[in-house]
Amino acid sequence: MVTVVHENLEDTDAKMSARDVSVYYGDKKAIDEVSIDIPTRYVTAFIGPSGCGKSTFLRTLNRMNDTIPSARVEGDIMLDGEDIYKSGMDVVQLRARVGMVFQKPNPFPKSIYENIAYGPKIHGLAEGKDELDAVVEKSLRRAGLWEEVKDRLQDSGTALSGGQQQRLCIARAIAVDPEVILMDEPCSALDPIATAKIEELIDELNGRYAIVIVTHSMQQAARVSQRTAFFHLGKMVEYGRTSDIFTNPLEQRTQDYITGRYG
Amino acid sequence: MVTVVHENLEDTDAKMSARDVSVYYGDKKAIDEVSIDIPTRYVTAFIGPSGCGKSTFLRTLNRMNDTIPSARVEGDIMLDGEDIYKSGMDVVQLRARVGMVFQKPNPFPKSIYENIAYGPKIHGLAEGKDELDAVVEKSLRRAGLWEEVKDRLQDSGTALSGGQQQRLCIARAIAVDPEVILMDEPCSALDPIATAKIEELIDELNGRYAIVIVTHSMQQAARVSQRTAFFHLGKMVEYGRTSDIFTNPLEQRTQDYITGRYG
Amino acid sequence: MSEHIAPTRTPAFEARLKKRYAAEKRFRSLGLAAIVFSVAVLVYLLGTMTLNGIGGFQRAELEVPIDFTQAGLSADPATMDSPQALQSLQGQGLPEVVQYFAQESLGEAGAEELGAQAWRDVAQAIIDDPSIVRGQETFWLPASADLASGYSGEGSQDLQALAAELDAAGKIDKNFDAGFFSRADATNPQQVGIWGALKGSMLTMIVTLLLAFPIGVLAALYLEEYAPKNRWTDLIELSINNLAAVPSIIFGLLGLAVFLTLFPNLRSAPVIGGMTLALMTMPVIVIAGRNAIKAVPPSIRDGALAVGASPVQVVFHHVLPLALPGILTGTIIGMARALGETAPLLMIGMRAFVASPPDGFTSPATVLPMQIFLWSDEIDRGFVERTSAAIIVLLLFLLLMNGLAIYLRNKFEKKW
Amino acid sequence: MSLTILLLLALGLGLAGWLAARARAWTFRKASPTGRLASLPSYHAWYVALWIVLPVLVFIAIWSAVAPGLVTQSVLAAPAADQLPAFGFQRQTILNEARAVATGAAQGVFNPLAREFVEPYREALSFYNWIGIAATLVIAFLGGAFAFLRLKPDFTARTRVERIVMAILLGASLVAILTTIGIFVSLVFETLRFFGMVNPIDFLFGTHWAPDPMSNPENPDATRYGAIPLFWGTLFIGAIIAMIVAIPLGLMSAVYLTQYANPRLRAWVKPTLEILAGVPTVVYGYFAALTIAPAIRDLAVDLGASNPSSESALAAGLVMGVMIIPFVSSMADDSIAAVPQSMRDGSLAMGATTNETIRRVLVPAALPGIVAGVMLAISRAIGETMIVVMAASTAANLSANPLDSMTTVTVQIVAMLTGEGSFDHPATLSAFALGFVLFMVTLGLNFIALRVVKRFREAYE
Amino acid sequence: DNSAGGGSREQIKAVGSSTVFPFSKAVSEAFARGTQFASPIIESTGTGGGMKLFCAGVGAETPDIANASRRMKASEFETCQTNGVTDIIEVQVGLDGIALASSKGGIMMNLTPKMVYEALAASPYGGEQTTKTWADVDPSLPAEPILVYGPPSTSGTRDALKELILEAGCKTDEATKALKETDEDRYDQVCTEVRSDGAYVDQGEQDNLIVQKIEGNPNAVGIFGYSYLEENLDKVQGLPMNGVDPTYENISSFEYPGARPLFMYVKKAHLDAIPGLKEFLGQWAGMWGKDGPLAKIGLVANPDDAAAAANAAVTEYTTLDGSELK
Ligand SMILES: Nc1ncnc2c1ncn2[C@@H]1O[C@H](COP(=O)(O)OP(=O)(O)OP(=O)(O)O)[C@@H](O)[C@H]1O
Ligand SMILES: Nc1ncnc2c1ncn2[C@@H]1O[C@H](COP(=O)(O)OP(=O)(O)OP(=O)(O)O)[C@@H](O)[C@H]1O
Ligand SMILES: [Mg+2]
Ligand SMILES: [Mg+2]
Ligand SMILES: O=P([O-])([O-])[O-]
Repeated sequence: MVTVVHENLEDTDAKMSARDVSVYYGDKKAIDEVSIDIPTRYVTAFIGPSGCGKSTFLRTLNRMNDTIPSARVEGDIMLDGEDIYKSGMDVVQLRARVGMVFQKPNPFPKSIYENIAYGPKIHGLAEGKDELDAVVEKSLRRAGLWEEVKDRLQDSGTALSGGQQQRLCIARAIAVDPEVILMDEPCSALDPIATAKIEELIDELNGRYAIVIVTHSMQQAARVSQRTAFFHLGKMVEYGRTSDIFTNPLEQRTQDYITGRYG
Repeated sequence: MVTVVHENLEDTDAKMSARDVSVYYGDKKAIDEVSIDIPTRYVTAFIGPSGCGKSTFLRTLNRMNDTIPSARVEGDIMLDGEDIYKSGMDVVQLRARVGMVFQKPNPFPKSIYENIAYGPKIHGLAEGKDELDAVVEKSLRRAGLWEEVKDRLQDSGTALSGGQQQRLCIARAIAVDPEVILMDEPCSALDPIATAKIEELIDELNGRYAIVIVTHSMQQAARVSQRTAFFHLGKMVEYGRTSDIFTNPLEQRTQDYITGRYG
Repeated sequence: MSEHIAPTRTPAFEARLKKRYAAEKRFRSLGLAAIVFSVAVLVYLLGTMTLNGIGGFQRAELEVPIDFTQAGLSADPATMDSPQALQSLQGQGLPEVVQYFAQESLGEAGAEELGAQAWRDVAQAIIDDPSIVRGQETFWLPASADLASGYSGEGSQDLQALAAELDAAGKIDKNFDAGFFSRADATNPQQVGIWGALKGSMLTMIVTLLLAFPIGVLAALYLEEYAPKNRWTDLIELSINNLAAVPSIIFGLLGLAVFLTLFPNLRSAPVIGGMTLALMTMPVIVIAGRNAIKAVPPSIRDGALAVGASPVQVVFHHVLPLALPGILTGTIIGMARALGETAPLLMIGMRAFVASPPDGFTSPATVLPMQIFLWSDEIDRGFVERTSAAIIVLLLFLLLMNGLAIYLRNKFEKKW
Repeated sequence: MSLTILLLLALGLGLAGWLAARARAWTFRKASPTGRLASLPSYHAWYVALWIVLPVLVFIAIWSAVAPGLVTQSVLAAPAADQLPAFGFQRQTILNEARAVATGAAQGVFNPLAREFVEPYREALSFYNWIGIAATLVIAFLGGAFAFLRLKPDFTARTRVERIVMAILLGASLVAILTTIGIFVSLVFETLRFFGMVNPIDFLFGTHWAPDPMSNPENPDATRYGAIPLFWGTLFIGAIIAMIVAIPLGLMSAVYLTQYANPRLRAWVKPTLEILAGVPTVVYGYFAALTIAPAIRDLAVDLGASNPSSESALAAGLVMGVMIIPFVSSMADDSIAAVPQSMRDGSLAMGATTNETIRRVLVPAALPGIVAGVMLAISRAIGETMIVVMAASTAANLSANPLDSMTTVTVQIVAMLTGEGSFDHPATLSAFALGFVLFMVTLGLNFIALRVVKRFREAYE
Repeated sequence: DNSAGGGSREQIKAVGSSTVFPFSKAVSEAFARGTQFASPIIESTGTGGGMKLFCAGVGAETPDIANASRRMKASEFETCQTNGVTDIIEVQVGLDGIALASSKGGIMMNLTPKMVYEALAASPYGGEQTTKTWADVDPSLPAEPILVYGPPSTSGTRDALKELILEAGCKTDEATKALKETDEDRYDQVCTEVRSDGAYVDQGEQDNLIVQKIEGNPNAVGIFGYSYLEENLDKVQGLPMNGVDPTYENISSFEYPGARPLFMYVKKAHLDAIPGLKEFLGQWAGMWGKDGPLAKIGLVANPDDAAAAANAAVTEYTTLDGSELK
């Protein structure tokens, strides 16, 4: 294994773990033999220069890569010890368990209520209107959005501000009670104030879900995560406690990156 | 004037100077009363969080804003003391004098040779094939691309790698012998190695042209520029020697930005 | 939280999942069925047209061996070159000669059913090669329309019987009729050809192309590249989009009221048809052109502007060349539509019997789809197959044009 | 003949001006210390060439309208002119014959009198030809000299040439407006005449359509001009039956092609479907009349209908629906493709299956575009002519039974304009009123559809 | 080569009736073949459309000939006069029988105009139309539902149907006949309006389709031009009227009631201006005889007196004075 993994990580139990995962787009190898354990209780940050494969790897974790025809995954990825790429694996169920939030907020062009209720409805998680109302409220509360939108649940989700939209998307992911939440640069399209709100939210969700966040801002990684993985040119270079990676990186490339030598 | 301008800048003579420039998109003010002198011999960097108006301001400097119907410019911008927004100003000539390189490399889908030769041709800068060949070679040499492409000048410009394309675009700008070169995040679409090459190139061009570079990487600004202007929410907050801005900012907002508090 | 079982892992969830997958499967098959059905209809349409039309390229012909040595015709090569050759042969009694040998070969009743103009084929053969009058020659000459339908098992009993009799003797046969591609309209299905209509279509299309293409491309460039956003350009835009959807027959009314009032002596002429169809095709080209122009990335314009190109130079040096394949694709599709158009031409005099191919843009003509429409209304049943044959020809042209458009689209599909 | 000569002359002069101006600009350039001109030499060249060619073209246009009159006049001065018949047409024929011989377009004459005029014609033609050529030369020289004298090193020839180019571009885009006005004008006068004879209320709301082109045009029976059955037939065939075929098939095809089909299948199937829209309507008409209509009739007989019509609305509507499928599918395809990928990703990431994503997210999001597409398809269907002319009947029945025969607006336009009635009869004029209504309806449909599409596009831009 | 803006034309141009169209085509074809003149252009515009073009004026841009399946109307004649088309030669080129027919082996009836009128009128004699079967019309007829495919109101054939059969049937009722004097509009309506409840199916201009229709339905009756009957005798049978079969002889002798004259109107002013126009009229005369080629394709030759008049018209170029037009 080329990756430098810091030694002091054994205390955590892995919610998901990847072993020698490579991802190809056609003939091009975008991820090269990455192995990592995603801990259950912490926020894990993926950092690295543009194009190094952070998003690609993140999307292997709930098989969103399946939607790209040219993409192909090698190696094993386990969720609670179960290989998610095994044949017969149910993608629908997997994605309900491993939620995802994208770089650009992408609420459905429906009402706020419908946005949240969508997941529970298609999965049949709530029976009747009352139960659904309760799920919607709970999710919006958890996403810290309830107070702001409770009077206009029937407004369109796209009428919200960017930061609210992103929180709506997080609430939508929460609504189906996932075990893991993947976030791909959730703040990069937001202004500083909205960014701060999302970071706050991640702090609050921390502990309840396993959270993986891709970010291009090292400061953000430092602020919100407990574990950091540094990717470079499709390889995972270094993985460890966030505090260690930022203060005491073991690899020269990591050091160079976090001090702004490139990227 | 709200901008904090460091005191020790008098030694430089201004190639371009802006006075109380505001830019509107429709009713929205994107640039708010910015005044700045762009020195003849140095590289000036514009930094600031996303959406603060760096690109907008840069594009006022060679009137590329004219192509956006809703954009409107107030205030004066001088090139060698001549107001470039005065009526009767020949925009075509202005743009030949103030060249521009964009964020995404945008070579024409023509041969490498044609890419470079285009400017000299339309401006009538070269007579006959020989002279044109010479101009093409000189420009490619200056852009540090000659050795890599001299054997395939007839290949399409789009067949080059991203970094080469960007250098081709710089060579294209150089070919019409401009006085100022504006660069809008020229490396943000490039990998670290290509980025390093472009930075090297900027270093070499420094002194021959007045160069203005927008960058989102503070490290890059620190590496390549001698002057730095920090923009925030459409205002220019602080302007001074790069070394001063990074080590000794006078404004709290600048301080917060360069230490990664936001953005 | 550890004892909490996620709702997405309950058996109830999994049971529902089964149903959802079944629904997925059904939906998908519905989609496939829609496509299969549409394609099947197309295949059926093309298939029936082809089956009906194949026979239209043939005609029933009668065998007539002629022994010219007995006929005593003189075919001096010099006279045979002159325009009067036909008259000369007629004067020498060629029709009677043909009639005589027809009676010899086919009998009284059979000769009766030799097309009245059959001798012209013989005359043409002599004109082409005067030396044959010194020998014997066997001709296959067109049967009368009635006998031809008798031969295909329709029409009067008598003629069906006669056809059967001649068939038994091997004296009647369906032969490929090359003349179908070189003759013009006629009243006798045995004598018709599509060249007149085809030529009319070509002349009309040339006019359409010459008008619609430049105007369409220039208008598209203006609207996409230069037009300021104001009420005027909105109006232009609305009228173009609307014209693209205005029923074609309305264009016919326009041609009738405007063009034929201005140029009454050009009624039925390809130039008027072409102008009318050009108005119809122009918006199609504008819309396709605008899409193609829009697809040229703005970064290329920026690049050119930034080295000091003027807006006109940007467009003519960069945008237009890059958009051209797209514009051409749109143009071909628009032209294909114009080529198949009938309704507007009904209004401007092209529903006409034109027995000779038009010799210019201003001489009266008809067009291929109109010829199909006219033949479909013919009394004589020999026209049924001929109509389908003409349809095949028209469809071939259209398939060719569509194919070309697809080829262009694929070949120049640019990814910037 | 002389027209081509003049045109060639104009082009030649233009070319000469072009070359001269370019050479001149080069000398400026050689002389200039910077080696830079305000404009490239080729723009100087174009400037001069345009100044030569455009005035000459204007002259030629005027000349070719005036000259024949002058020629005729001088020919009529010939002594034989007394023998010419007074009747203009006949006289013109003789003169034209003479002219044809004089120009060599014809060999001999049909009317002997024409022979007298061949020689005068020859003389007049050559005389006026020379005049035309001389005038062309003078004009070209004047224009060219004017332009040439303006050339200077700092002359902004490019701006001026480009201004002309822009004027041409603007002119091209105005053709569309002119066409629209042309359509409006060519319909509105006859329509008003019709409404002068038949009250618009009776026309628009009457339910009995049986114009009698043979009746006395003076006082038409307005009760026979109720167009509701036509509107109904048009809607029933074009907007109901055709759409019942086209919408589900088109929509499902689009969904399958965009969401399920692999790219290779898509690359084949899409153009294949487009062929359906490319088949000429006269072929569909023939197909409908010969194959589909009898089949439907037979089917109806088998189903026990006592007296089914063979021009059923169903036959025309079905075939029209098939023709419209690619319309709907490509509009739906575009609209679905315009829904950002992030919507689809968002839904799939929630654990939705593909069809749930399509039905609950993509189609609702694309709905405005799809609806607009359907409206455009409807406007196409209700304006369709040949299919209904060939396969629908001319009987105006107000019925909801698809097996009944019905007629449409377009069928009646064709029937009335190619029928038996005299031309100022209200029955004939009603064709224009029908055309006008059709035009306004499609205009309205398009207007709404385009606005919907625009809104919809903006929502994602 | 018409850049000189002069009005002359090489080919003869004829417009008008779709009924005369096939005959006109045949003449044109023979003319082109037999002479050195350019092949005439025959356009099928319908009689009314043809008259409009014809009466627009004299000169190269207007047609020389208008074919008509009815006589020129007084109003059209007036338009012609005001536009300078003063001298018009009227030629009755022959007769078109309209025939009632059913498919071979299908329904066979001996009809009278009265029966047809009663079966098809919208309101027979002003009363309500109640007949459903032929037997309702007349007990001698079969008890089959009435189903008639016929020409649309815009066609000349329909006009003939109204004039020759419906009106004739209608006039058998004295009261209705009297109406003609008192209230002509009412008379027209009662006598010529066709029922629209589905028993009469308006069949568009495509007479071919009518043949196919009745071929497929043994109980259906079709009404179309005699030429279509003649061409399709293997499939359909003519129905006798007043006991007379629709045969060539019976139509030509007017014994079969459904015969109507077909016309051609020629501009006298064009005779000398258009090369070959006179010869073209001669060509017509050579072809419209009893055993002529036009008869073969369904034109019924004029009865002798009319034939003489027609021959005179194309040789002496007598013009129409318009006073007896309606
Ligand atoms: N759909 C695709 N097809 C082919 N190549 C792809 C595709 N998506 C990404 N790539 C390539 O895979 C590599 C990794 O891309 P990825 O998007 O995972 O990088 P990233 O680290 O997320 O970058 P960023 O910070 O810009 O989002 C890049 O080189 C990219 O060009
Ligand atoms: N064409 C436009 N029309 C309207 N608003 C615009 C337009 N272009 C930019 N803006 C707005 O103007 C503001 C400044 O944008 P600008 O692109 O100059 O920012 P920037 O500093 O270059 O950001 P980035 O780092 O993301 O490139 C932003 O709020 C942006 O939304
Ligand atoms: Mg990414
Ligand atoms: Mg920017
Ligand atoms: O075309 P017609 O006037 O004979 O119906």
